[in-house]
Amino acid sequence: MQTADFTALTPLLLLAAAIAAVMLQIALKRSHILTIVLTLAGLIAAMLGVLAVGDMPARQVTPLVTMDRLAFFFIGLILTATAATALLGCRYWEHAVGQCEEYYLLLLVAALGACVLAAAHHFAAFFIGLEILSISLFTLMAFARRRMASVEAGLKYLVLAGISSAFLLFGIALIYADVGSLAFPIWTARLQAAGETVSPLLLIGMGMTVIGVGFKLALVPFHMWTADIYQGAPAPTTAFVATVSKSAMVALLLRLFAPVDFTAEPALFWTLAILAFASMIVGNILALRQDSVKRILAYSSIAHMGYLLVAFLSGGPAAIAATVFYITAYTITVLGAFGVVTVLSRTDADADSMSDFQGLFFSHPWLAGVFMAMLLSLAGIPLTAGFIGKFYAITAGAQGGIWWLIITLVLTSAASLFYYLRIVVAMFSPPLENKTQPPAAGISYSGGLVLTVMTVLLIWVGSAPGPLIDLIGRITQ
Amino acid sequence: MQSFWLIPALPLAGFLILALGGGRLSRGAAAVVGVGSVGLSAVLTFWAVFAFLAARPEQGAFTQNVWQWIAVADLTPAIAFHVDALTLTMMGVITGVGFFIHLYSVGYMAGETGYARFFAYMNLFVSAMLILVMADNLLLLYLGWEGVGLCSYLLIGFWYRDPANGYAARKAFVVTRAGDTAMAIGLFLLFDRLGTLHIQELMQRAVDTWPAASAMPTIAALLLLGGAVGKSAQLPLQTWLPDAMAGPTPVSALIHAATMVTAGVYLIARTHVLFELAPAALTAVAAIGALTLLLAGFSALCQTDIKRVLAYSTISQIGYMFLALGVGAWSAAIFHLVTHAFFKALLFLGAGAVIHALDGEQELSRMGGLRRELPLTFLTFLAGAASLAALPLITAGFYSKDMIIWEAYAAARGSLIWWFAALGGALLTVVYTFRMFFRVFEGPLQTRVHHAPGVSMTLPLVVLAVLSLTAGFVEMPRTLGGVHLFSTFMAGALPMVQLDPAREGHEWFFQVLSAGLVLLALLVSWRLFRRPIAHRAAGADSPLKAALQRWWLAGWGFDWLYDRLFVRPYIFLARINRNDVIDSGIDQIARGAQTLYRTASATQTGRLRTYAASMALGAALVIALAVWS
Amino acid sequence: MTLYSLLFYLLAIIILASTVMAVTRRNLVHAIIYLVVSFFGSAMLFYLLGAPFLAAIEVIIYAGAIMILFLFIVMMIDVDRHKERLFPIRQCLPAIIFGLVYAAVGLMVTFGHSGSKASMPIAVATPNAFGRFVFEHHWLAVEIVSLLLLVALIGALYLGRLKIEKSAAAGKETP
Amino acid sequence: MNVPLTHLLTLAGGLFFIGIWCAVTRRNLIMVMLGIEIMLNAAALAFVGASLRWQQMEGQAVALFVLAIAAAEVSVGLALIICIYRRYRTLDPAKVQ
Repeated sequence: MQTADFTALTPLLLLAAAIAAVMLQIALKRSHILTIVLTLAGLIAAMLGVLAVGDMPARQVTPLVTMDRLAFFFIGLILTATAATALLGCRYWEHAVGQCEEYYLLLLVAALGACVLAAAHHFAAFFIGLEILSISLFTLMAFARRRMASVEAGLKYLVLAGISSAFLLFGIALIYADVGSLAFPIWTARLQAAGETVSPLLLIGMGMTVIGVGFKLALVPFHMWTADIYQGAPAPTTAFVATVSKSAMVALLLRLFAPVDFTAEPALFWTLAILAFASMIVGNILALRQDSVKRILAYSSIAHMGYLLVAFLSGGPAAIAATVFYITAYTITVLGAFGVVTVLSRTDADADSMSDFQGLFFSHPWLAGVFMAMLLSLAGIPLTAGFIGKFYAITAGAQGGIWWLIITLVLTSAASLFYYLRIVVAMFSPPLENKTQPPAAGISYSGGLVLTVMTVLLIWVGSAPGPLIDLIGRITQ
Repeated sequence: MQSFWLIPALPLAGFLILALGGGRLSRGAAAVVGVGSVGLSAVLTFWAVFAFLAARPEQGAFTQNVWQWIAVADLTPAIAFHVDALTLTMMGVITGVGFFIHLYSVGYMAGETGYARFFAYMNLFVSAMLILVMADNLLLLYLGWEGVGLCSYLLIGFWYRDPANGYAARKAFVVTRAGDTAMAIGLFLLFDRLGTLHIQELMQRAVDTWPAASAMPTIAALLLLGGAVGKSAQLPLQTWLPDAMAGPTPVSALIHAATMVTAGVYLIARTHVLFELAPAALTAVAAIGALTLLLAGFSALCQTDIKRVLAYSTISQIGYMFLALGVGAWSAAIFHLVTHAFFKALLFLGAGAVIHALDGEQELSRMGGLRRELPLTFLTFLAGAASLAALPLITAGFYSKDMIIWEAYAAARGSLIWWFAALGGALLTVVYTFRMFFRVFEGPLQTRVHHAPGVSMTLPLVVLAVLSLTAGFVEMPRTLGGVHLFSTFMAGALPMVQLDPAREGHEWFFQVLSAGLVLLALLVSWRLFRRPIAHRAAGADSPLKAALQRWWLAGWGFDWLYDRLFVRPYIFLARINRNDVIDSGIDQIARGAQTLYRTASATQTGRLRTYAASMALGAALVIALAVWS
Repeated sequence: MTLYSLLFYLLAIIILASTVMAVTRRNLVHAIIYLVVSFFGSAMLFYLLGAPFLAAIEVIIYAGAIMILFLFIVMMIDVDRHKERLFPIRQCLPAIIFGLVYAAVGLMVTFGHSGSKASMPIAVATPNAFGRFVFEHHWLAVEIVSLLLLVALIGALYLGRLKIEKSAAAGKETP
Repeated sequence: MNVPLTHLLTLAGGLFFIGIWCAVTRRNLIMVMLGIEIMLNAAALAFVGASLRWQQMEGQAVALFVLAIAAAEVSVGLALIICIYRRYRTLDPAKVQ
């Protein structure tokens, strides 16, 4: 326990302080606006902390976490996404019946869990972070207690996440039984060295770890929860699940499996490759004829994690950079997309079905424009962040020579255009008769801020990705 | 020349103004922005042509680096322009013809809702098309390529209230996407093998790396050809173009006649070095061209809708261009592209004037006798039809088509087969053109004329008519004095055609023969079609002829064929027989995907226990995979 | 066979049997009581494996707190009204596949692996040493776990709160 | 203690299997939660066994965290179940829709 340890932990400590402050504030005097201000202040302070210490040399704090550039990058990403979620929630919960201040408290704790995941260097950090995230998430999902779908979503996540983390824990136990250490480098070294003669214990442990990771990333066949939960959970929570929980897990994926040379460990490669393949196919097929926008986004997230895995599986130096870039672009895009959904929603009913979006262009041209930009980015149309991400993924894949996955990626993402364009077409169609547009009041400043920032980032990253690529190149060295 | 970037930027700016402020602009202002931006680009383009002619740049091209986009390893795509003779020609066509079509639209679209939206899409299209031809790397070219596809989709479905239009738009989008996918794979292949997408450098490296006629350039060229075939509506991806006529007529004139559909020709000409390394691919280009020009010609003969006649005629004329490309007659192809842009735009605009006058009537059988009602349209349409039919000496179409027909035989890669195909196509062209012409303008009056075209519509008609007649004089065969202004202009960008010295001497004979045959065909169609249909109806329809007519009317049944090809894997045989498969087209892919979707959705029961069970099952699979793979 | 190993197998049988009994009971109270037995068995096993502190914790937290919590809930909810049908036939196929893979994997681990076949030594981690170890090496983990308990507290409080439910229901009646 | 690790792992695996079986097949949310608890307990058992094999305390420390996690998960889970029971008056997950 040295000063340097604390310096390295600055962002996490600031976040923990914010948690304590918000909790005290709620206990003393409930005030929605005060809670939001405190939450944002804490998040911004933590972001500043990231900026302040982000360039320091990597430091391992206890066996548990390593605060290196990659960790700081992902912590920054997580904090940004959390702040965006909090801002989106601001208007969403304003008219909620009863008390809603706990929402922000839970968001902060969940963000902390995600940060721990991003910096994990040890299996204990892995599952503790994961559990903090899960437990806060299912409360966040069930937060709109008046809505049956919301409570149901929380229940499903509770049971399925419980099962998946039990698998993960048992897997970790088996790995520990075989390796004798819980630190990541030792296990990857072991996996690497063992080659052909790798022990079954280790393989089973690895498989169970993949289950834990696959569940959080919603890879097929662990994708069942996605649609119901995206649809049922309150819109800000969905944005959070789709961004924070995924990016934290991707960070972990990088730490866990990136050092492994896939040629030396074909079992791992094939397991992940088949999951990626199935995710791309099943995700896109499920999205094809959906009528619920939130479900479309859910299924498309399954496919996107498949694409991301293609980048990851390519191996070699470009793989990590491509993966990090992809998840960054994806986070920006999804925050924007769910931002639009949230802005159009109210606490008692989310904007969801295609008819809610029909004619949006005529009632809210700017919102429709933003949503279209986000959808085009998801589809990978040039000049958006999503295109660069996908392009980068394909380039990495081509370097790695995994052509069958690349061809699947290209074909399925061509097919995906169909359902993205369906939403776009609906927005530009004439509005339905005798239908009430969800928000008559207009867009709140906080929601508008998030949407503006995300759109600017989307176009900026899409049109001049140089700085971001350089940054990612620096942190992944 | 530091202002090249303005040429695509101006229409783009126009698009942004119209898209963002469209609702608040008056119709007049929208028209000024829409037409003015393209007009300014046209002025700039012609200024650029003069600058080019005045002082030829080194290496035959201006280049301008506007903006570096990304830099990933070897890949450094930038927004950079490469403007050589080929590009300038294309730019001239796009902005020049584009300007007149925009001007025409002011009158044509006057009564429509979505006026600003129309001009916004049109401006976006012009901008994307300019980017396509000006790009100096294949990635930027691809951006323009997809951009024009998107605009085409939006404009075909412009009247979105009618679901049939939406269907046509989707069909166009999906079918061309099949080609685009091939092209994208081609780009990846080129980048993977040669490490660059910069066109000039790519060509250089291709020559240095690959021996002629080896497998790699052939595969790459064939993949690019796939993209070109889709965009240019050649066999086997031609089915979308006739349906694309659902869009407003100026759209058909601009996108589906003059510019976008010729993008495939441009692509092949632009990458001609690669194609020259792959003789097999070139032969494929020629064969596709020859086959398409004949098949589409036959189909055009039987159409009953004036715009569909023109659509099949466009497919057929682009077939000529492909044939020219395939035999290595590069500048002949581009020359025909230019004259075709003039006369086909003219014909579409003329047809638009007729449709407009008849209040939306498109059926040939309900037209007739319009000669006296619409004299100006009649005259200009005649000029266009003569040029399309390549009437000797006085039309631009004659000079360009004659050049292709002759070089199809005389070029080093030419042969008598190509010549026969080209000549046969030329005869067909005469017949179907004048069939349409006589049906529209001769015979008794069938439908009352509602309103005559205004000046914004007639002015473009006149200008294009003049161009259709005179543009050919810039390039005349040796037998007629040997003017070679166009091919010398092109020489900096495209190689001269290699003529077979043994065949060179026969030129006058072949020309007289083809000109004579064209006149003969004109006479035949005069005899056949001058009189209205009713007079011939009695004895004409032998069963064979009727069947043939039906077959050609349906475009050789390609839609039907694709049904069969794509349906089978997906749908049970019983369902094929029960359903009417004639016009569901490539939708069947979607239907197949739907079946998969339904199967997959059945797993999404919303029931917790199912999910938990599937997780346990998935876990078993993953563990099994990890242990035994 | 030493006394230790005898004890181990005896405990293993008790644990497995009582767990099987627990998961097959239709009466929730019976299931929970069986599970308490199973967790007591686990606690003794922990002791046997040299973790006396964990053994105590297992009894206190698992067999004590958690199971009592379950009992409370069961008492709050009128159990008898909610009899469920067991052994749904449709669940057989997944169960069989999973069971097969599981059995294969289990056999592989038991017989295919050399490293862990050797008998394990006897060792004891005294509570004192264990506490030192945890707070010296895993202080950060302890802090983070404390946050985990915090979030569980907040979540349980929020979700279990009765008052809002009523006001919400009231709100529903007068929209 | 003269028992090989494999026997202990087999015991833990057996418990784990019973747990997942319970979580998947039972039609009562409380039993589902109990199943998850059994699985977590099995993991803790495996950790302690592995800890003994390597003569380290790390496994035991992790087992301690596992217990904490189990407690946390159960408390929120049961709160949610109460919440659901109040609304639906049932504990059958199939009826919660």
